[in-house]
Amino acid sequence: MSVNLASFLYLVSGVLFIMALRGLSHPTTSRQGNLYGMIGMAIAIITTLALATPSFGGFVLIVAGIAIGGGAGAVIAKRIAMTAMPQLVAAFHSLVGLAAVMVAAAAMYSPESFGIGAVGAIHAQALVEMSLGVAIGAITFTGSIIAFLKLDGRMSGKPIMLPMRHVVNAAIAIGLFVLIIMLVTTQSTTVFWLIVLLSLALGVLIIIPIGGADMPVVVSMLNSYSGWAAAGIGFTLGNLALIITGALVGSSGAILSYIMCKGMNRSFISVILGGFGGETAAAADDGIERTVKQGSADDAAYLMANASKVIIVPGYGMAVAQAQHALREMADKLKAAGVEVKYAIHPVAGRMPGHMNVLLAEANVPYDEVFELEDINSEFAQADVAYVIGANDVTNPAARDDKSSPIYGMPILDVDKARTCLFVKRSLGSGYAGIDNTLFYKDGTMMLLGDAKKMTEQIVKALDH
Amino acid sequence: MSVNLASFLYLVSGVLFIMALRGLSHPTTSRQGNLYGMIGMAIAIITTLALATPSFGGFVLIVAGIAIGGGAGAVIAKRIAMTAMPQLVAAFHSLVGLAAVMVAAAAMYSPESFGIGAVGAIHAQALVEMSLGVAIGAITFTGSIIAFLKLDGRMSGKPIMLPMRHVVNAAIAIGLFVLIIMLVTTQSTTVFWLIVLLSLALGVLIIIPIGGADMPVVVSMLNSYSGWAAAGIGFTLGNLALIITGALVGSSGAILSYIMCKGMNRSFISVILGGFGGETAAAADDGIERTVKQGSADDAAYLMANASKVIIVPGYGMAVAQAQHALREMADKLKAAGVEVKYAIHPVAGRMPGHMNVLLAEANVPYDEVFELEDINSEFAQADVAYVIGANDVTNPAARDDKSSPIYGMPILDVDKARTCLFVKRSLGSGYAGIDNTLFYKDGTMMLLGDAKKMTEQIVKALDH
Amino acid sequence: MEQSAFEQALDQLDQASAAARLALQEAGGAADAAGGIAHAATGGAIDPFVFRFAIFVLAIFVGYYVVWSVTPALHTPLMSVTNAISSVIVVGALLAVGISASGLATGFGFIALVLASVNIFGGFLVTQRMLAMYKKKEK
Amino acid sequence: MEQSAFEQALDQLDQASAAARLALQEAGGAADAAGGIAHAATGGAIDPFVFRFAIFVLAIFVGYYVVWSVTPALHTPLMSVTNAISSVIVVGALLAVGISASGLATGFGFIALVLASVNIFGGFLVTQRMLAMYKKKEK
Ligand SMILES: NC(=O)c1ccc[n+]([C@@H]2O[C@H](COP(=O)([O-])OP(=O)(O)OC[C@H]3O[C@@H](n4cnc5c(N)ncnc54)[C@H](OP(=O)(O)O)[C@@H]3O)[C@@H](O)[C@H]2O)c1
Ligand SMILES: NC(=O)c1ccc[n+]([C@@H]2O[C@H](COP(=O)([O-])OP(=O)(O)OC[C@H]3O[C@@H](n4cnc5c(N)ncnc54)[C@H](OP(=O)(O)O)[C@@H]3O)[C@@H](O)[C@H]2O)c1
Repeated sequence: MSVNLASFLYLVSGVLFIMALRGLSHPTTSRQGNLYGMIGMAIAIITTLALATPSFGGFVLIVAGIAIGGGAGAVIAKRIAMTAMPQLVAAFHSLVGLAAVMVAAAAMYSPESFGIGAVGAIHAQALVEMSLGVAIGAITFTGSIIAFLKLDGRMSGKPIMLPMRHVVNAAIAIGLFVLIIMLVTTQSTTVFWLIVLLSLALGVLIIIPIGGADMPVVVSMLNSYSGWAAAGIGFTLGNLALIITGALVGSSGAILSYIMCKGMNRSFISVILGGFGGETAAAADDGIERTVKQGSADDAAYLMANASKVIIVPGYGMAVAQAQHALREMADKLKAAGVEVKYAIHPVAGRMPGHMNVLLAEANVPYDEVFELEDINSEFAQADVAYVIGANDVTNPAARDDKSSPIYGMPILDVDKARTCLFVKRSLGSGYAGIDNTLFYKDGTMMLLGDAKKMTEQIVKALDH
Repeated sequence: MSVNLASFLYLVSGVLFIMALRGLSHPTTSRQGNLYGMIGMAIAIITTLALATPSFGGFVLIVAGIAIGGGAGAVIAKRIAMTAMPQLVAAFHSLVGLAAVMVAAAAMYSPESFGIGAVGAIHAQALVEMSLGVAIGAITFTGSIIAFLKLDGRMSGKPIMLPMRHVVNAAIAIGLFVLIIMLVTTQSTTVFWLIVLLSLALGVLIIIPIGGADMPVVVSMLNSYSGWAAAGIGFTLGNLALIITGALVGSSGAILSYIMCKGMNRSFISVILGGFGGETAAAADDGIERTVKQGSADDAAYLMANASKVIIVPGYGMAVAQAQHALREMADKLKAAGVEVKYAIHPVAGRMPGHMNVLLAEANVPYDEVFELEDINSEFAQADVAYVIGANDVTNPAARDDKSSPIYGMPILDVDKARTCLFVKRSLGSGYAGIDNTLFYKDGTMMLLGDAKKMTEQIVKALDH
Repeated sequence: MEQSAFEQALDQLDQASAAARLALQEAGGAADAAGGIAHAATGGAIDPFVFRFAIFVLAIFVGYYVVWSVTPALHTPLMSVTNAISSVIVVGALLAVGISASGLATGFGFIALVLASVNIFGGFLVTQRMLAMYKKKEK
Repeated sequence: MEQSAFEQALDQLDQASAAARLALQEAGGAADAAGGIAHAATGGAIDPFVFRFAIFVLAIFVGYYVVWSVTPALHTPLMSVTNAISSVIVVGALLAVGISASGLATGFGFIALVLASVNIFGGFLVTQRMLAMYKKKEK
């Protein structure tokens, strides 16, 4: 295959990746989009094989590698619970990071295959690009592993604040810089591996001080990094598909981080500096006696069955309790009884962008019953019941009214405008942001204390009577 | 200057052009955007001069050329009336088309300056690219001149349907194809000029059968063509700024044509085939006796002064009558009297996308009082008066209700939902689409027959009493 | 004149070496050529046309998105500003006027330069004039 | 081995001719060199890095627009699909496994290939699974 044709095909696969993301602008086109992505990947792989045709042995190795990895990937994709998506994405990121390191290592030991010189005489530009790629890749690898462990609950979400961590990190960064220069001059593989080691350590060090709840932003940020790393390696290989994909992934991660930070009303810097939101705090005990109206599943069933419009507001607690199927059952019962039911999703409800949407979709909730904040917020005033299930911060009126609150300015769902507001959660404790929610003590609020799934199931039963 | 630096600078100017269009996403950023565009153009010019430094004589010529052209351009830009924008854009397009032809001719006679070979031995690829560029450029030139003449009223808007025109056009197209092949083989300048001549003729022939009112779509289409022509010449010159700009302009023209065709609910093909909408038709005379409630300026003033909400719907007639200043005065008076006033703009009101917005802006109407169809259509139900000034088709309920109507499916402004609907126009005649408007005969409608400007001025006077 | 003869000679040398290299690669066995091919894969030998085409395709995507994001209220300025920027074809006119040897070519270039200049100044200034009219409500 | 010696010689020839050409251009007067420079302006001598950079920049614009146009309801699939496509780094792994001479490099390449494959299949399939769940209300 001529290099011109190959470059053209790499461009085609880059364009197909663009079409893949473009498809996600609407659920109906999204499946088609995913298909474009797969075709793009197939074209990139086949083009590479046609351009640099491997020997028979190499070919066998390649098929074996794809079979092993592909098989494992397919099994994981099939088995994974939808509630574990945040962890899964983090785990997958770590693989991309390690793959980038390995590709760079291969290039270090066999530069001829990549056309970047010969052993001991690799082009300086390529070495710089490569070491940037390897450093970012290694940081992505260990950083994503920490994020995975924290999201999966295998490691405490508490921020681990080492003494002098900023100094240590700065020292490592300077060390990396020096090592990269040394690599260019000495071409030594030892220096290469030192860069890898230091970067791996840096990945751990910059992520452990960040609280578990901030991990989604971290995952997105690492995603963005991995895109830029891929683009860097794309420059080295002169591969258009990699350059385009790197830019796409880099933009995507950056934009999602931005959306999350804006949705939480926090600055990206403050997230990265860490120390925020380890464990959820207990209810604020400010000495003022406050009364809470508590209700039972029967009360809730009665209220909703007699309502004409119910808006459901799911949050992180719904994901934890896996209450989406019960919720959908409840909504079906209500709809059968003639109640209008809609779902309202806050941009940062849950722990990942789009978290709630995916869970509701899993429970077969049609996406045209699910509305975004801007589209539904004005409807709470006409709703009889707002059924808030496992959500907390995204309803906290402090964001609207209390200028001293850390979440002041964050847009919220106006559930307090509904005639009655039902809160399903296990306690009066706070959510991710660790601040008290005054809504619990409001007149129109009824607390339904208990696990989201169990409580919803009880309501379903009560609706049958 | 090194070619790498030059290419980089051309990229910078391409990016600045992107930023220029990006700025137009909002009025507040638009001025900044226009500035980016100017800087981009300056960079492209300076880079070219630094890359291929002209002799002193050449330099003098260049300064003279820019001074002559620039001076003329500046004067035109300053003097032109805002209502003449459609014509101006058409005229400017014709200049771009001719410039493309001239650049191609220069390349034909001095290929060395462009690095595409020597006289009599120009690279085949360059010749093909060039002849495509020159053909499209020439078509753009004469086509835009016809569009200009029709829009400016110097030529009748009536479609000129020559016999056998499709056959003639097809013959010319085939002739062009043959000539391009001949050009590549013979390198003859005679053939080159034959291509130019035939293309000039084709430009005239494909535009004259299209009715005057369809000219906006034609202008946009020619804009798109000129973009693709520029990109073609960009490939020949290997100039990134030209390639990027060509793609931008090409997309822009195509999207605007699409928006217009969709807004008119017509297919692009039917527009191009022509024969539609020469002169506006008279009121349909279907034998049914219909009553019309006619009113005076005083009636209108009384109604609006006592309204709590008035929505103004401007259309092509407002532009013809230059009534925008009087209109704004009327709105000021109403606002001073405590009436809520808003403007509703249909996507294809007037004869050019954004036509009404520019005229209202000229009359100092703040852009946050001007709303698009989707944003305001639901408000007509709460409005006391819809003041329809020189608009017709964009309010015609036939588009909503009458499946047999040619405009069926086109979105319309629901002025009939307002308590009273005032129609300012000179007669009961139809608008651009040539179809009768049943709204004129509806109960809640009052016709204010007369010139839009004069009528509005009378209302202003009446409001003073 | 001597210089240009020298240049021609160099050109021929270039071509000869390229041809020889090509022949060499085609003669070599698959395994031997692999390095060369991979090298080529890294861009050494890619026709700039491919890159330009990639740039063109991506610019169309950018154009598509950037134009759709233009607010309808500014569609008229959009038409005039695209008109202005399409006059970047002036770079071709500058080459013709500035460095062409042929008088005819200089003449054509000059016409193109004048026309493009009308558009550049006219287009940007009329856009500026229009945009200056879009005002927010005074508070 | 002979072939590679030949190749080296050709390389040197290339370099020599390029250097000579450069010297010539710098020595020549502005007017004489103009033709050569203009030719260069048409792309003959542009470093592919410039083109790649242009592609990179435009792709960032495309990425920016295309990601903002993703509906928030599909942000989770967006994360998994970007993950999948970023595994296009597999092309590097394929070069290492397929045509590298060094055993170590083949080994590293193999690891990268397996990891990237997990991501490719895992990423696209889990996205497919998720997207299949998004349904419209039945009428
Ligand atoms: N979506 C994103 O992309 C993203 C990213 C980063 C950060 N965040 C942050 O995450 C928060 C999301 O807000 P949110 O309202 O969804 O969640 P939240 O404010 O964290 O509140 C979740 C609530 O669910 C309850 N809960 C936990 N497990 C439960 C169970 N098994 N049954 C019933 N209730 C349970 C908890 O109360 P109890 O303990 O009393 O049960 C908790 O108050 C925001 O502060 C946002 O800024 C989101
Ligand atoms: N905007 C675009 O981009 C674009 C492009 C192509 C086509 N179009 C088409 O243009 C039409 C635009 O709709 P429109 O409602 O704005 O205009 P319209 O339907 O063409 O109606 C304009 C009306 O203005 C009246 N008029 C003309 N001169 C007047 C004057 N001096 N004083 C008062 N009234 C005057 C005419 O009625 P009298 O003769 O009775 O006075 C006419 O009925 C649509 O059909 C659209 O499809 C628009």
